[in-house]
Amino acid sequence: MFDRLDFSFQAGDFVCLTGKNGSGKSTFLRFLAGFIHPEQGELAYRRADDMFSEIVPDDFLLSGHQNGLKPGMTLRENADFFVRLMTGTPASSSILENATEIFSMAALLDEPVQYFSSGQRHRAALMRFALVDRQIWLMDEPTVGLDADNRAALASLITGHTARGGIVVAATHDPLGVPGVTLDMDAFQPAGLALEEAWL
Amino acid sequence: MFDRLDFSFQAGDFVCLTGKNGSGKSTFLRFLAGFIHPEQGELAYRRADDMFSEIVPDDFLLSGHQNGLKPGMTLRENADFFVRLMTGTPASSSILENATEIFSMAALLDEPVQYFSSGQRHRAALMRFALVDRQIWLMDEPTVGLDADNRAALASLITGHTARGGIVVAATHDPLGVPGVTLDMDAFQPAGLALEEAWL
Amino acid sequence: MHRFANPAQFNRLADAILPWAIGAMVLLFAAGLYTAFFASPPDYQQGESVRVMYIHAPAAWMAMFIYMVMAVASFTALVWRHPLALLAGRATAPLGAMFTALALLTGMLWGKPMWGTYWVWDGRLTSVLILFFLYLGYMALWQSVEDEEKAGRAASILALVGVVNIPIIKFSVDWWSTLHQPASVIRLDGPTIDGSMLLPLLLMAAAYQAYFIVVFLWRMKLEINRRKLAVARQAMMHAPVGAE
Amino acid sequence: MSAGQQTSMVSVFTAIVRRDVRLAWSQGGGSLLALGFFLIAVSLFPFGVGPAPQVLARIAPGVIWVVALMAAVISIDRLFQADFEDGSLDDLMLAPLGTFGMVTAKVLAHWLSTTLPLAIMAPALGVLMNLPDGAYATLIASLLIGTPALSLIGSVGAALTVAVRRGGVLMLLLILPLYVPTLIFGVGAVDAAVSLTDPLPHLALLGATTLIAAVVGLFASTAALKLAME
Amino acid sequence: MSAGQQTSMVSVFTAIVRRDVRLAWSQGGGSLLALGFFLIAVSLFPFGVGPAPQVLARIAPGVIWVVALMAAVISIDRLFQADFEDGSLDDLMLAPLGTFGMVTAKVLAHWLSTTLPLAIMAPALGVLMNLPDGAYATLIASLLIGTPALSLIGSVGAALTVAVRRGGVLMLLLILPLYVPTLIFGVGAVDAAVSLTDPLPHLALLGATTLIAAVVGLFASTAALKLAME
Ligand code: HEM
Ligand SMILES: Nc1ncnc2c1ncn2[C@@H]1O[C@H](COP(=O)(O)OP(=O)(O)OP(=O)(O)O)[C@@H](O)[C@H]1O
Ligand SMILES: Nc1ncnc2c1ncn2[C@@H]1O[C@H](COP(=O)(O)OP(=O)(O)OP(=O)(O)O)[C@@H](O)[C@H]1O
Ligand SMILES: [Mg+2]
Ligand SMILES: [Mg+2]
Repeated sequence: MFDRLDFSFQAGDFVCLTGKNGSGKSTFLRFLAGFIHPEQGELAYRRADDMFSEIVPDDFLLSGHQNGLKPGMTLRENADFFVRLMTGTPASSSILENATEIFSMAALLDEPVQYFSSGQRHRAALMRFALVDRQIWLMDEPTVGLDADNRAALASLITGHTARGGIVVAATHDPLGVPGVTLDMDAFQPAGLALEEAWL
Repeated sequence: MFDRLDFSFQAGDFVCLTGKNGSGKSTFLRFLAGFIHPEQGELAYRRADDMFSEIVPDDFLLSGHQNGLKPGMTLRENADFFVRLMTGTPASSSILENATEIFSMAALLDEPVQYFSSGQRHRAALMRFALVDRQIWLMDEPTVGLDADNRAALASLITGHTARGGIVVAATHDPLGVPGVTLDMDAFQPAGLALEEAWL
Repeated sequence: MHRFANPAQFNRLADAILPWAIGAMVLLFAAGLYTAFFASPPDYQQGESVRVMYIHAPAAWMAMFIYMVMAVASFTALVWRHPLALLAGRATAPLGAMFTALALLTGMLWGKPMWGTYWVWDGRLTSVLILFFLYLGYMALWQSVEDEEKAGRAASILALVGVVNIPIIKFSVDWWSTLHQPASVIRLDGPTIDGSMLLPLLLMAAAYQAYFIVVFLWRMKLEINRRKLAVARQAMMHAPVGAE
Repeated sequence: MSAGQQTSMVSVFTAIVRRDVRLAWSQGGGSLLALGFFLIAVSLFPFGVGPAPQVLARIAPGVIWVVALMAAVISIDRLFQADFEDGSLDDLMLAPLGTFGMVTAKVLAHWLSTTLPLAIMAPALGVLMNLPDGAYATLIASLLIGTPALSLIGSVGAALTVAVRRGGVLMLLLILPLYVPTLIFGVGAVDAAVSLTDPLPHLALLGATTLIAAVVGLFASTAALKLAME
Repeated sequence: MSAGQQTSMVSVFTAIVRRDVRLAWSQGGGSLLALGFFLIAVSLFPFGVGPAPQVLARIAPGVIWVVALMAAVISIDRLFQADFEDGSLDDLMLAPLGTFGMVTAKVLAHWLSTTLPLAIMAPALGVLMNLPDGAYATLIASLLIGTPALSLIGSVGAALTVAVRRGGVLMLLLILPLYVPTLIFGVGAVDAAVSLTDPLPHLALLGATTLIAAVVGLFASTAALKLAME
């Protein structure tokens, strides 16, 4: 899909993917998460113990265009299942409390998600980053539909994570107000060309 | 749903709905479009001939959280159907050309919509405002997923419409860069209370 | 093996084979149809209607054979991600469906004089019907997934799961004692059929094979061109503004 | 002015019908699959019931009608839902044609694209199920007269469940009981033909059912749809 | 460390099973509707075929099995699709359990929540269809042994069509042919019980089919699912 894409991230990086519509930001995030396999080239990952290894899904959290919430369940039930799914243990109440506070969701905790407005849903989806401890966060357009207060909350969540040595890769059209590297997807060879060579 | 909501728009207005997540912007737009009926109060509409009348759906165009495009059809087919649906005549090529130019969609015109990225889809949905001539435009978060160039295109589209005497009501968290009235939904009574009064 | 991964190579190979295959097909059909309808004796039991067999039995063999070709292509596509293998599966499926339909139709037409009914729910007949459905499902899956590559791989998985059906067709007559007669040509202890009937049967089988090869190569070339076109279109769509 | 208005409504109507027929037959559309379901589900019965030709012949009209009904219901479940999910239902309802006309156009398109082909395909399944020779004409006639009712009644269920996730199966529950009269008269006609009596009274009743379904179905669907969009 | 890892995998597995069972039985979930479909569709047959008791008894095992199979297929069509549409399938696949374990958990949940209740409800429908007294035990046994195969084979279809709009009906087309062996052996067992012969050989073959379905089904579903997510 991409040609001549050669880069590396390291602990503490905040990478902001920018680029025109259709430049491949979403595709790139799904590629990082291991859903899409590269046609050529490889993705390597160096652990703390200095060994290169393949990507291990345990180290990622991804929030995409969909929010991954079950409309019929309350926010609390959704969050609890998410934690169980990712760690095998139930969500401790302190973690849950902390996560709800960030995007001020406390009042909505026991409401079924189907009654949320679009922004509330999106905030509920972003709570995952505070619920589970993973090193690499992949965020696709995290600011969509957020009001000003919540954008600020998002920015400080990201800053906190990178300060602790986490990596955040976010595709966005809105400046997040977090200092970091910007990767402009427009600069890379567009999709389809790698394939073309083999076929034409 | 809302209490103490009393306002009027008139030709040439650009109304920007702002407010926290869940303050009722989307609901209000659907209410204006006639999908939701008020529990009390009424919505009146004064035509050029100075007669009050009920809302006629012919005067609205709405773009919501979904984009209303058929993924299997090309953009041209989608646009053509939209024009036929709204006017009963096929889309003239000059109108189609003009509409594609605004959001620079010309290269995508004969591609099936399913291959579009999220921003491209959203732009395709916004094309409707240039395809059909209606006075009142209702836009729910029109900037979502648009890159900088296309936000500017959107702003000039809106400015042009209000200059011709159209009305634009847009719910958004991003400033659009278009001068107009701002209606802050947070200032109104929150949801649920109108109902409550009747029951207590 | 990766020599054929290159579509251009494959096209050249196909162009080399095609004239020979077409010639063989014409000759074999001429000889097969002549011996089947004029130069072979009527059966002492079935009379003239035995001639349906020369159309029917080889068609039934082809139906199973092509499914195996499709399964092998699918396996190759899934395991080695061989791009042409996907197209090969796609090219064979309609042919397989066609031969299956031919076997079903001729069988039904034959069934009326032989068994007194067009259709019975005999093990052999029903498993061929299932084979037909599998072909349809394979093609429907190719049609309905948006991304070509994905569609092909999904259809390949289905094709492999469906392989379970092939032994059922082959051995159903032995497992269930039913109306349909057991194999008399393709069996371990050699054919048990009279030579005068065996010859047209084998000629027709060879003619079907030649037909399969010809149409298969044509369809492959078609698929390759279609694919090229799609890739070119995609490339154009994604070309950066002002790059050319 | 009024005449011009009129013409344009007709072309909006045909635009909707043509779009829906096209979508139904295009990649991933429902018609081909409904036909496939019809074919496969009927051919499962001999596996279940056993191959005895006289038993098959006895149950053939019933099985063909019941499965046709299921194929119709399965394909109609997304009559409005697909448009609801991608947001185009909003547009359809804001169009100058109005909700009632739009619903009529969509039901007509469903009948043309899906239930009518079921009727046309039925004879082939009659052969599979050993239907007696004399009954084919009546089978087709009964399906031609009865299938519009399947689309019409189905549209009520589709409209009622449009805002519900997994509407499809909920709709089955709402709709299948309403299909019973159509089923009884339809099978009655074919059975009459099988037993060499006059199928006409059954066909007349079937036609009446379809007419009632047309009136009640279109209004009920329109009302249900408006409700769902609130 | 390794033991701790182990426990946590088991609890992830049970978390998925419990969630899916809960969703299946909650508002808008599929289980209740599959049961409703089973009930209504079977009760349509007396209308279609006519009420003659001996005809009904003759076709009862077949009809019950065929409709159970359709109910299973209709309810399994959204096994992965619902999660795919709302994005939670991404999370499920990024979970430490891995795709194979996740698929196994979801198939198990489907069997527990939907196809197992079908087996339990079948005797009631046997009464509606005049099933002879001696056949009830075998009916239940055959459904208990055969229904896991329905969930397993169905999951392949669900995974293959996950990224397809209107997957439901396409899935029917892919899956119904693969259900045939299960159907034949299942009905064979009940028929044997009705005709007072030994149903055990049929049940043994049915069990073998289920085992093959377990192996082939889980691997094929996993592969198909990974593909769909690309
Ligand atoms: C729709 C109905 C029918 C179907 C689906 C069908 C299917 C098949 C199949 C799959 C074979 C290949 C067998 C093998 O290689 O093991 C076959 C061969 C054959 N069939 Fe049929 N058949 C049908 C009807 C009939 C009828 C009515 C007759 C005549 C009574 C018949 C006579 C034969 C004969 C003679 C062969 C060649 C057997 C051999 O030499 O291997 N079939 N058929
Ligand atoms: N279908 C529904 N049923 C009940 N309540 C709903 C429904 N949809 C929305 N609400 C509630 O109505 C309120 C207003 O929702 P609305 O979607 O209009 O908000 P919004 O201003 O558009 O928010 P956002 O900025 O997040 O898009 C919210 O509190 C929400 O919980
Ligand atoms: N399923 C698909 N099949 C084929 N092409 C696709 C598919 N999905 C996306 N594309 C193409 O890949 C390109 C990259 O899409 P992607 O969604 O990654 O863009 P993006 O940078 O996220 O854009 P946006 O800002 O609009 O979200 C687009 O040009 C799009 O047309
Ligand atoms: Mg994107
Ligand atoms: Mg909103």
